[in-house]
Amino acid sequence: MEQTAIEFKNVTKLYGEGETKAVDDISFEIKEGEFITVLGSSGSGKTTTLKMINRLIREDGGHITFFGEDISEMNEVDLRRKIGYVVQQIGLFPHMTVAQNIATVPELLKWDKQEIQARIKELLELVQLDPEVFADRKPKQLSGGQQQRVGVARALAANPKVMLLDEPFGAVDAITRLQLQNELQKIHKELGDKTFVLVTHDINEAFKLGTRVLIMDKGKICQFDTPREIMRNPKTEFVADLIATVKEQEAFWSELK
Amino acid sequence: MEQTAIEFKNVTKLYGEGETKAVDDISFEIKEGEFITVLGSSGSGKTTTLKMINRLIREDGGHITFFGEDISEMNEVDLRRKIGYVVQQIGLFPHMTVAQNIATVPELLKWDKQEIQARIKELLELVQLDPEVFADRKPKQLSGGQQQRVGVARALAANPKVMLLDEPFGAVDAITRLQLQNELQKIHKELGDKTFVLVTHDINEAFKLGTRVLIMDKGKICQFDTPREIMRNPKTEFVADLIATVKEQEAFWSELK
Amino acid sequence: GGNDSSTENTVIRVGSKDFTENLVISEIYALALEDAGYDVERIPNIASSVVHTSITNDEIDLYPEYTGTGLLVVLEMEMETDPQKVYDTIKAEYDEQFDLTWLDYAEANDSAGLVIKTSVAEKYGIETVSDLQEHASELRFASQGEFDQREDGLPGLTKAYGEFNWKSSTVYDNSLKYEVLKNDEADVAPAYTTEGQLTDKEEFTVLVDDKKFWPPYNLAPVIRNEVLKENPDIAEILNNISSTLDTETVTGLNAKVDVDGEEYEAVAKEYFDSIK
Amino acid sequence: MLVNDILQYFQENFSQYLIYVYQHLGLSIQAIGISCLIAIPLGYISHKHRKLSQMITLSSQALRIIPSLAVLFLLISFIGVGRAPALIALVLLGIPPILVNTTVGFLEVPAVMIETGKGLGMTDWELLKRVKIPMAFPFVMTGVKLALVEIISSATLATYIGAGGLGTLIFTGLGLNRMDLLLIGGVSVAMIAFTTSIFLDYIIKRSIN
Amino acid sequence: MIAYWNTYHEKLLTATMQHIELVGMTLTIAILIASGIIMACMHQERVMNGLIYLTSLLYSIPSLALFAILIPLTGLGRTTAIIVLVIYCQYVLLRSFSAGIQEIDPTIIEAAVGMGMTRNQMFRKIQLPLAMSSIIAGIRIAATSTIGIATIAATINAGGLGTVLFDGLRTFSVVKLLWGTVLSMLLCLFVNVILYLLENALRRRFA
Ligand SMILES: Nc1ncnc2c1ncn2[C@@H]1O[C@H](COP(=O)(O)OP(=O)(O)OP(=O)(O)O)[C@@H](O)[C@H]1O
Ligand SMILES: Nc1ncnc2c1ncn2[C@@H]1O[C@H](COP(=O)(O)OP(=O)(O)OP(=O)(O)O)[C@@H](O)[C@H]1O
Ligand SMILES: [Mg+2]
Ligand SMILES: [Mg+2]
Repeated sequence: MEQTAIEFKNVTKLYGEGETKAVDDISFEIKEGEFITVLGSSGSGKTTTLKMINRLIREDGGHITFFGEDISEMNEVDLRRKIGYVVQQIGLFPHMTVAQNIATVPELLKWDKQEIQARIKELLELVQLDPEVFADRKPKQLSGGQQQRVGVARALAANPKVMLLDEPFGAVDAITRLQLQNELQKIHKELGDKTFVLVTHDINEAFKLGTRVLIMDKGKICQFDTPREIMRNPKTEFVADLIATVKEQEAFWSELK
Repeated sequence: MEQTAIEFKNVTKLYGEGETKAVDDISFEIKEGEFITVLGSSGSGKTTTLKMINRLIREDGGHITFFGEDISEMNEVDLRRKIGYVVQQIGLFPHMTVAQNIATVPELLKWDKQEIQARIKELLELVQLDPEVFADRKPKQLSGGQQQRVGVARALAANPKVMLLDEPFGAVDAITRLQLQNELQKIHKELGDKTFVLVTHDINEAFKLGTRVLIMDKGKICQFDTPREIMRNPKTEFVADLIATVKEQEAFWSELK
Repeated sequence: GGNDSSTENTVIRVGSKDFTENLVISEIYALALEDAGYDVERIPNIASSVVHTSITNDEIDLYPEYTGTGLLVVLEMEMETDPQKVYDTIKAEYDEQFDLTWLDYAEANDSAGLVIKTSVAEKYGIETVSDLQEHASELRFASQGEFDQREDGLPGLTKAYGEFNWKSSTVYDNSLKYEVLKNDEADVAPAYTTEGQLTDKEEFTVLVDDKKFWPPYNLAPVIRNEVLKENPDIAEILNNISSTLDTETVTGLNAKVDVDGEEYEAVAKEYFDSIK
Repeated sequence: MLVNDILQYFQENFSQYLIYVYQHLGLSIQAIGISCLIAIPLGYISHKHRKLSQMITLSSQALRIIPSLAVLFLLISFIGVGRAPALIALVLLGIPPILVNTTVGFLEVPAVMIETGKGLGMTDWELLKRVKIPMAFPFVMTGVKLALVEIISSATLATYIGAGGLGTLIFTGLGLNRMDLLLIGGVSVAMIAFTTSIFLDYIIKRSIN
Repeated sequence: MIAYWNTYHEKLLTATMQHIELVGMTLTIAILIASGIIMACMHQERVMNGLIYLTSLLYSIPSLALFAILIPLTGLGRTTAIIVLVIYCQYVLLRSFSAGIQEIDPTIIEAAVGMGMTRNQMFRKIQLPLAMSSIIAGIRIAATSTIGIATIAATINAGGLGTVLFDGLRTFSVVKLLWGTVLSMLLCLFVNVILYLLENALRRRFA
């Protein structure tokens, strides 16, 4: 049976003196192996939600569980090592080579040297970068798309059960982006049991990648369902508006045919 | 009859010691009043092509004409004052107010004070910003979308015949972007005889806005035609791939219905 | 204060070297000239090494100099120990070579010498420079950079007394040497025999120059001939001052500044008022 | 003439010259070492506490408007003469630039980098060792360079208060109006400052690439 | 300390005036030279950066050493002092002037060129106003360090507050040392206040 990977129960996050509710009493459940996309406009609370999963941000109310265990009772370093994390600005360490970046977590875990080397090679191949060419480059010698691939490889290095991705393709051009989306989808399928949670404000991306899409607005969840279900039954006005723009775009393309 | 606004004849641009051909022997013609979009992935030579039109970059081979006149024989300051220019990072002058930014070129041209005031008001209304509210603000007091609108207004100030726009919506979020695209299209239609050349790597944007789309890859022109024609007869493999991803996306959406 | 109504509106530029005694004496000269109705411009604190160049370049008109310095440093002539002979020699040479006049010299003799901590002197029984040379390897020397290089410093001393193999030798600014000795960071230092601190005999002892190495350093004004010709009464004014200055007096003046911490201008004024 | 004087000086006093160089370098290196030991940890601590870092910036700015000559001289009145006060004065002059740059260096480590490090499961110590220190290093070194330049410079003045070094040659040269000594002293100190500067620039450049 | 002031304020004021003259002349000359260099090399970034590196090396040379090297050429006194101080200022001024200009977002420059501004117009309307605060900051630093280094110029007979400090050392007088220190600090603060007012005035004019 499918296991619950992540669960939010009435989670709230306040900022300032409690004036801003970045995340407002949300509850949802993510199963192992799902590819969840979180969609919403700027400031809707997507990043806050994501970072509460690996405890980069602490919730102010409610409970979050990770494979059944309450994360507030786990050692946070251990928790994070079980979670891969990729951010928009990529966050590759500029003073390390590609190989050293990827090796970061395995080294923290004190893997054997040869094992680490093998893993680096395997991962670079997975993200379609030739290890011979790229292993010893510094991040700034890579294009945006290549950096993003290394970021994904690094996050995958220690075989985490869950991958968190915060607008991972925000910094690359639209055409490369389409390519990276396809690759990521392929990786998710190949790896089978990994749970992906990806934040984006691109509707196409959210609906294309997500097995389920979590739509947020002003700190609340508008709808959390499969793309098909959302298209058919938008639950709030906000979701309906979103769907409308997509339809407009679609109409435009079919007109061109 | 339609006049030729811009023509490239076998234009080449080299970088470094000639190793990089940023633009490789391209020729094309743009008529007055067209809305041309230039589409291509990062590094394909779009910006280089655009900047050669207002001589921010000099060609290394070939000829460029502006309304029949070879631009290498024109005074470059005069040429630029006939061309509006908007860049992705917007480039508003941070030490000037919105009104002063818009007034820049009219002042260089020594327009009469009252004329300038009237023009500022007219333009702010055109880009849907209330002059009362925005004229005296500094750029940093505006949101990204508002800044972008001011950038367009500033470029239009002296009634240029041609507008060059380099990824004008690169810095704003996806939802605001749709809005700005619609506004820009409206402005182009209202102004009638102005020629727009807009660089983008977003396929949706390129096909939605362009009366014709110029697709570039590795410094060469892959295809230059109406969106409809490109969709029907992609000329190169690169274009075919692009169209395929669009079709895939479209198929995906209609499948959801 | 200036004397603007004076018919003779010549301004006399009085220079001085950059240490206490020279500052005090030159200030006394200046006060005396002002008292006689001259306008005076003071140009104090000229590095010792360039003061002679200043006067030959017409940047100052007069300053207090030492006969020994004129002989050894400026004229680079042979050593001579008789004060009058030294004076006669340099007076003639200066007049001929530089168009400068040495006015009468004072009895005050600010000779170079070596100072030792009294306690150390007693411990080793050192009274003369010869004694010192024998014990040099047990003693720490607080030098000033110049002393190690000057002909009337260590090099000359070595020729006269033999090698000084100091236990250690460190360079300090001249003004710090008594502090250094007091703080027991050194035992011996070069000294000028009129320095104010030397009045404290319990602390410091000046060694006897038993081989008569150092020439006399009598204090006297050096003045440009041109200025003297135009204002011949200056000679008398300054000679009157010099006649009052003996070694003890000058040492006392120095002590007021360097030991009691008074300002040199104040000390000069007080002294001038007392002899006027 | 001057060339002959200089050659002659070297022939007669070469070992003395080497002692001056040794003293100058020794004093400077010792001072920079102590400055680093004090300022780098302090800089690290102060980057974590806003108040402290403001105070430090403010007081080091205040210190900057005191001429280093005055610092050196004033110190004798309180701790006397010799090598120790010279060392203290030089350390005092060396601390502010290192402190300020270390603080800035750690503050400038981009938040994304820290967040990423944490997100990857680094402990505080691992984060410091693998991310913060390497990324702050060029800044710290820039501070060290500024401090060293200041120290080498002021070590020349420290001769006044009995610290030895190449300043001795310059003072003696000034006192005796001896151009050869002035040039030997001046050029030697200049060369030392020059090479140190170039060497540290090289280290900083290398750590960036 | 007060008593000392009451008796000798004239002497202290003379030293201060000399110091102001020294610093004032230095800054005036240095700013003129730096502006000239910037105008001439503004568009050759390579040359500019090379010059800045060169001056940074000169800046690392202790002032006393530079004095020593220059004395055989230009002698003791104010001329030498001013030459050395001007050399030091060049690094600070060039670096801040050029940083001010080079740090301007290149898209802003591009936008200005794209709008058809001539070099001259761009300099006046865009580069100068945007670089202003950096330029003033540079002048402030240059002034502060010149006031400090100028005290050392007393060793070569250039006068100024250094004479008070050396006098204090010579006579072992804390009062004099303190007065020398305090006066140079006051001078620093005074210059800073003036530059602050200047900056505000300029900012109001340009913005
Ligand atoms: N550290 C913070 N302090 C105060 N307010 C914050 C902080 N971080 C986020 N916020 C606020 O919380 C709300 C949610 O922010 P969050 O970063 O989660 O949005 P987001 O959906 O990720 O937006 P974006 O698409 O711009 O990244 C916003 O209103 C934001 O201004
Ligand atoms: N100043 C330059 N010096 C050297 N190479 C350059 C320079 N400017 C551009 N290039 C190179 O020329 C090629 C084309 O660049 P261009 O900026 O025209 O691409 P683009 O299509 O606008 O890309 P993007 O979408 O990233 O803006 C690229 O390979 C780029 O690296
Ligand atoms: Mg976010
Ligand atoms: Mg581009």
